Amino acid sequence: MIDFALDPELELLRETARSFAQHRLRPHDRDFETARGVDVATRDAFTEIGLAALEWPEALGGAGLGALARALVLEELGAADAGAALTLDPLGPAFYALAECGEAAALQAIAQPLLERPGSRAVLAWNGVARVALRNGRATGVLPWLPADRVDLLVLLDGDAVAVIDEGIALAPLRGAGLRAAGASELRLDGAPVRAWWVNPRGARRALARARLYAASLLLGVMRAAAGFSRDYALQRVAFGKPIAHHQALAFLITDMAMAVDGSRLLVHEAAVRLDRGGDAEEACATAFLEAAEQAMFVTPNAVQILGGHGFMQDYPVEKWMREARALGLCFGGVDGAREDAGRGIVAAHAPLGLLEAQP
Amino acid sequence: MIDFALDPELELLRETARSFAQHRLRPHDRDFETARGVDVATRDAFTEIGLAALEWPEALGGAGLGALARALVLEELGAADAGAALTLDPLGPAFYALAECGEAAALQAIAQPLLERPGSRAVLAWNGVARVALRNGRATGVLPWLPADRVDLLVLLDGDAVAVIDEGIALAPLRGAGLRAAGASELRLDGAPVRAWWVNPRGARRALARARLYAASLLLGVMRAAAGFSRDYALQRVAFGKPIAHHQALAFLITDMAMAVDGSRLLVHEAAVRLDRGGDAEEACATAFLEAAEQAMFVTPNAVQILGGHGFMQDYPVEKWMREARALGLCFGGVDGAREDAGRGIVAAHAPLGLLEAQP
Amino acid sequence: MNFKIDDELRKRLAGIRELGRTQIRPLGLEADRAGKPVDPDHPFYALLLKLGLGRTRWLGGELDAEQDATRSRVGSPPSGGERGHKAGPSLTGVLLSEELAYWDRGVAVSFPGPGLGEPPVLSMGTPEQKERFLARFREPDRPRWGSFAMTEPGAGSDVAAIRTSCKRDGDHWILDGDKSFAANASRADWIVVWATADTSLGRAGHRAFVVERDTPGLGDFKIEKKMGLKAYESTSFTLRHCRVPASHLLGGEATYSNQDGSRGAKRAGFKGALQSFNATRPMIGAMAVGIGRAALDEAAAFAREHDLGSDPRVRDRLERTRRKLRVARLLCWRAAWLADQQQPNIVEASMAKAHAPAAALDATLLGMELLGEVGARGDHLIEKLFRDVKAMDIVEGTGQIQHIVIARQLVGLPRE
Amino acid sequence: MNFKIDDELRKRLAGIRELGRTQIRPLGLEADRAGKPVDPDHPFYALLLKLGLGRTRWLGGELDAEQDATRSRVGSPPSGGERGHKAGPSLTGVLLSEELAYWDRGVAVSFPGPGLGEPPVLSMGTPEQKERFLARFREPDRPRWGSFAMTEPGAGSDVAAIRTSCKRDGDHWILDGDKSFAANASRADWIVVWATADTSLGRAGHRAFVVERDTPGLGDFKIEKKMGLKAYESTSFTLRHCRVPASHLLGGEATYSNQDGSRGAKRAGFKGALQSFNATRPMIGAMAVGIGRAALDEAAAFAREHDLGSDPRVRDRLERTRRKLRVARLLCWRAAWLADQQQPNIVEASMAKAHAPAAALDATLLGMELLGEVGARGDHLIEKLFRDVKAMDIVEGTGQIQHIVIARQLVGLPRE
Repeated sequence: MIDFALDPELELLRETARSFAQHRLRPHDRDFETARGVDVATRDAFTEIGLAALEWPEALGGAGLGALARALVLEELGAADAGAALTLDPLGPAFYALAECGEAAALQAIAQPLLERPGSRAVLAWNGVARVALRNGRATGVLPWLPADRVDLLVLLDGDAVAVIDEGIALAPLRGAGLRAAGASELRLDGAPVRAWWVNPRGARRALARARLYAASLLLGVMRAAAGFSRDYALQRVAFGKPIAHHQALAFLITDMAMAVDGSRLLVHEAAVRLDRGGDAEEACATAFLEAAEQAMFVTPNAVQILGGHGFMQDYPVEKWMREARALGLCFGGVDGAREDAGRGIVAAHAPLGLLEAQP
Repeated sequence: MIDFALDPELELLRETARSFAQHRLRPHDRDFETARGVDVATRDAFTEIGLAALEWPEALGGAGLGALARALVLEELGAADAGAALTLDPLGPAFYALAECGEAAALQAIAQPLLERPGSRAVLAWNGVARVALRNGRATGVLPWLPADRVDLLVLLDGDAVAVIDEGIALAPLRGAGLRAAGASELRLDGAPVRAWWVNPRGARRALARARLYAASLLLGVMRAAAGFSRDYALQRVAFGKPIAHHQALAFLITDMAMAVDGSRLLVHEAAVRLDRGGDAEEACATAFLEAAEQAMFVTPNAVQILGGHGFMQDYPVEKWMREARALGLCFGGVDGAREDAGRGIVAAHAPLGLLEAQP
Repeated sequence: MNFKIDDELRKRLAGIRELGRTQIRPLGLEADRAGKPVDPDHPFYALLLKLGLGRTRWLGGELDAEQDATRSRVGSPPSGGERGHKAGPSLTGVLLSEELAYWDRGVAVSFPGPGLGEPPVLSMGTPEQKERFLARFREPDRPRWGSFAMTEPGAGSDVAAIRTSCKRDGDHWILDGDKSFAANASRADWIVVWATADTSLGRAGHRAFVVERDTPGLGDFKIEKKMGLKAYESTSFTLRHCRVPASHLLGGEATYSNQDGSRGAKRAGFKGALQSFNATRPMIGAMAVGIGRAALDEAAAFAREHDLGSDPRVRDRLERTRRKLRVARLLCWRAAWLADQQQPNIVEASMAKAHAPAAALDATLLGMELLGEVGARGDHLIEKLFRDVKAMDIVEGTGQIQHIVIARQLVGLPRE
Repeated sequence: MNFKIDDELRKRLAGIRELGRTQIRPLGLEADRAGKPVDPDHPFYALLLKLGLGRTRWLGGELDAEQDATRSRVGSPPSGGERGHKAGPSLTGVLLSEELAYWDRGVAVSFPGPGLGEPPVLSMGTPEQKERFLARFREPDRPRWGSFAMTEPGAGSDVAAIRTSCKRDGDHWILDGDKSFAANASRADWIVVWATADTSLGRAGHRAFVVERDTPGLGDFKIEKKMGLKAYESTSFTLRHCRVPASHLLGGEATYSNQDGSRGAKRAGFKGALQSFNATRPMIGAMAVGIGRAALDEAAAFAREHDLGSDPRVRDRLERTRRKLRVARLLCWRAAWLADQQQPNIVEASMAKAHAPAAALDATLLGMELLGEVGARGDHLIEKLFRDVKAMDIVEGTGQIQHIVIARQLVGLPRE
């Protein structure tokens, strides 16, 4: 029956991730941003507590956890430093494309080495608009931005297929609008050999769905942090004789921000539960991403607003969160791609929201 | 130079219209709604003060006023009873189609008789989706709704042409969602003879623009009334020890409603000034309609909200305004039609908002 | 974490669905066209009795009133309640409410039964009072209604401001005042009437009475003309020197003056009402979701019939509407689930109530936009839903009031 | 009613446009990339002087200060001003501000001149003070700046809460405190510093001083790291036992203690600041419009280059953005026009200020959406505008504060 409680092991995982995020990431977010990366000790700690191989199959030595677990962890990481979260996760959402489309052996052969080489990065790139052309086993094209300064493995995803490239990848560094802790590069391929190529529309769509949920979970964390930080600030900051949070204008804004976070989280969790049950979750994941991306663009600029002049300054984290949120919302085809996938069947559907008694 | 002042004659006109609307229409709005029409004395008064022939050419005995004058008058009428405004205006926006596409003689022959027969109605119907087929001088089809219980002259407008029909018009009465004071009918044509047909894309587009501005001006009046009435109510109604308007939650809502009204009015006036100067105003009129229709759907439901339970009751006018606003927003292709026309050239435009120094 | 509905509840929902399709919605449309409530003698109400509806949740005897009060007022709750297997009473109420409102929220409110009058009788009433007022609803001989009257013409959300007075006079109380917006009042066997013994005491002065139908001085019933939801009667009435037996004061005088004087009285007098809110707000939210879902289904059907599926404008707006309704539904479920877990849900219940009606209004506005001129005819279901839905943002505290409730919790917003 | 711009102003706008294209925007992008303000020695500033910019509006002598204070601070106003023929000073300011911000709002703020320090000197200063502090800006030998420091690290919109203290000490005042977010402060000849003689008096205790660059105790200049608008310096500084000649108290002590004691002082002390607001808020609004318009133009250009014109999703959002910006522009014009007519414009000025930054933010958000991953590179103008624009909703009162200002007028919202 409908149940909003987390299993104890997931509660524990969330606590672990929260503690790591708040103690190891959050205090150093500006350092990571400047350094465009995370120090080795932090990376080791991340791997140590098992977050690097969270969804990696148990059979291959991973934790074998599912989408809900990942969503919970990513929310915590995103609430501290979404850029660091990306760079800490060796496979990131590239794992989904490999897992959904590659054979088990391929997964082991291609992905596992990265787990064993600390600091490696597999990067998933959405190639829906065919920026990279694949011909005769060679890849040529330019990806305008990837949140990485190092790409050991490039996984290209489009609506039908997955291509894997691990040679001939040229990166040119960019400043990056957000997520700088993960790095920022333009990626260029000039006839790079394609190591593997799987045509699997169903798998590709599912990989995209999972990647969107990945981004949505990070967005959720970012906006939660922004909403919470600005609320706390508003409770401490006094103007006109009382905490600014006690001026209704701000109190209601803070309320709306909290509602935006909660609503986004419910959609993320619902999509994750669907994924974990193996059901059709593409629409749900696209919907969750869309909501998170839109609400993050409501929440994070308003967090800046609540901090006033301070919000505009790099002494406080909110301007960074606003930039991270904007960058995350542009990933994997952005909101328009998600809108397309979320709304595709809606006119044909007999009951778009779902019949209650047929609730899966 | 930029100047927001009205010429004294327009000020006077507005005052006249306001006085008529508030004294002759507003107190009887529920009677008009029930009767699906306006009494003869009110109609005579309307004609008497010259509002029935406001834009009718001076050469033909009208006031020969322009779009701004009409917008000012319609705002006042809409603020009292938009349905009555429609039924009182013998030509309504049908005039625009005749004036833009018909020759002067046709205007005189076709439209003038209506001005002389009190109670006549010319109705403009948007036929952009070809609900009525025109073939061999005959018109066949069904218009699902017109805000009229009587149609002496039907003017059909599409993107290219105007057709005039004054025979063979069959009406079936409807309840109508709003604007019931004007009546509500389904109109059926079964091979009705087309009295006149002009192909004139430029004129047709301009007629549509003027019709949209007509509807936008009424919408503006409706939402102004709803915003003002609910504000006054909120100042009188006491809860938790003070006027409910002094609770910030409502004070800010009232503020946003006032801003919605003002913003819509500025666009209406700007479009009207453009029209009166003979310039290209199709985009401006579509934009003004779109803004008015959207903002009216923000303002009027919130007026109901501010009145609480009373807002939901027919003892107060706000539920009626909410229905009128919704119905007006559906006219002449509705918001999607307006969106299409407003946005058509926007990607091609070098500077969509307009260069300041090139401000026309 | 799980979002599955158990089989038993599934069956009940399917039952409502069938009833909704064949009876509830047609009745709602008929009432809307006629502009008046469904007649109390309508055979539909007798049918409901046959189906086991229209009854009290009170099981008789000395069952714990607290537990009773949190149970759904629609149908009877499942007997079990282990976590993870069966929906608790609040969740059940939320799910059934959405489905009923999907078919017609007005008709749903008109269902026979003790209605909103039941929670205060359950939570505050003495055993004798429960017996006297609720027993007849256990196996009702015919459709019977109870009613609840707090709101007055001059007061809305500010329940503390009620002015209907009550004065003790021997073994009676004398009630004087005007009430409005009371559902099913003119057809009810009795009405729970809130009055004040002393306006200067605010809520501490409040008393709740069960006023029976034929009490002299109770009268001037007037069915109010509403914008929508015409299938049930919203009724105003007056109490003019209305003598109510002292035994009809809910809970007896002791309920209002126990513990530490006025504060104790205040809490007691309102406990019943407030207690039910945390279960009621998600239920109202769910009704809004139901209305919004009906509008969404109709809008999608219209788009399908008119081949609008290739227009991204149409798809995108339908998608957004569905998304907001889905958030609303999940907010309602979460709030109800928390209530069933006996966990605080003030914030969550208010979020559900703040969000759902707005999402539902948007669904009807979109529906009207898609219909275009067809919507302006006044004979399409969406047009009716457009007129029905706004009430959901008004009853049980407007969206603005929910914001205040949430802000008090989130940032300790002081009372003004 | 008329929305035409006169020829003289048209020419000035075209001049800014050319300067903007060739100088202002490239400089803004360069400063953004470098992450530091344009150097005060940059030849661009000397060029501005040659163009007649960077000067005071003070014409010397005894011109009416009130009139001076309402005049635009950008360039010199037109000499005429008959209704219907030439734009008044506020409208002129609004139009020039939009155009400057279109090219780069950060660079515009960095323009030499007395800046925000000028209005208080004009409106409150004695003839001697105007001569001393403004004369050098009449025909400046080199780019010179004035600055204005009200905000403190612990206070934002609540200007009454400033804590920088001033104590009379013979023919000097001793200032102590911290200031932040002061534009151009480290390069300024002097800074108008607001301090309080007695915090318990609130605004009545405030005093405005002109503190010259080399005054001992003035120091710790720190250029703040901002999210955007990097071309001008936002600077914090400290005053440590900073001795300021009594003759630098703006208007002299009499200004603060005339009429009926504290109330008179309060009015006088703040008249300068508040007076300028009704002209300033529409100007800030116009700057937001300028930023939004730049984002809109870039977004449309990107859509054009990438052939997105056939996508109604793109068109519709561009249309909506343009519509909201158009409303914003008209709101700014109306408020400025009213100021020029010497008509009350509190509501209108606040509406302009409340609406424009939100519309402009939306324009940048949309722009980023259209760019997609290209926007995430961090090297596109729209991405910079996205970081620049938020400041416009913060300076001169946030949108929330504007709502309070409007609500006070519309419904008499009481001060809390």
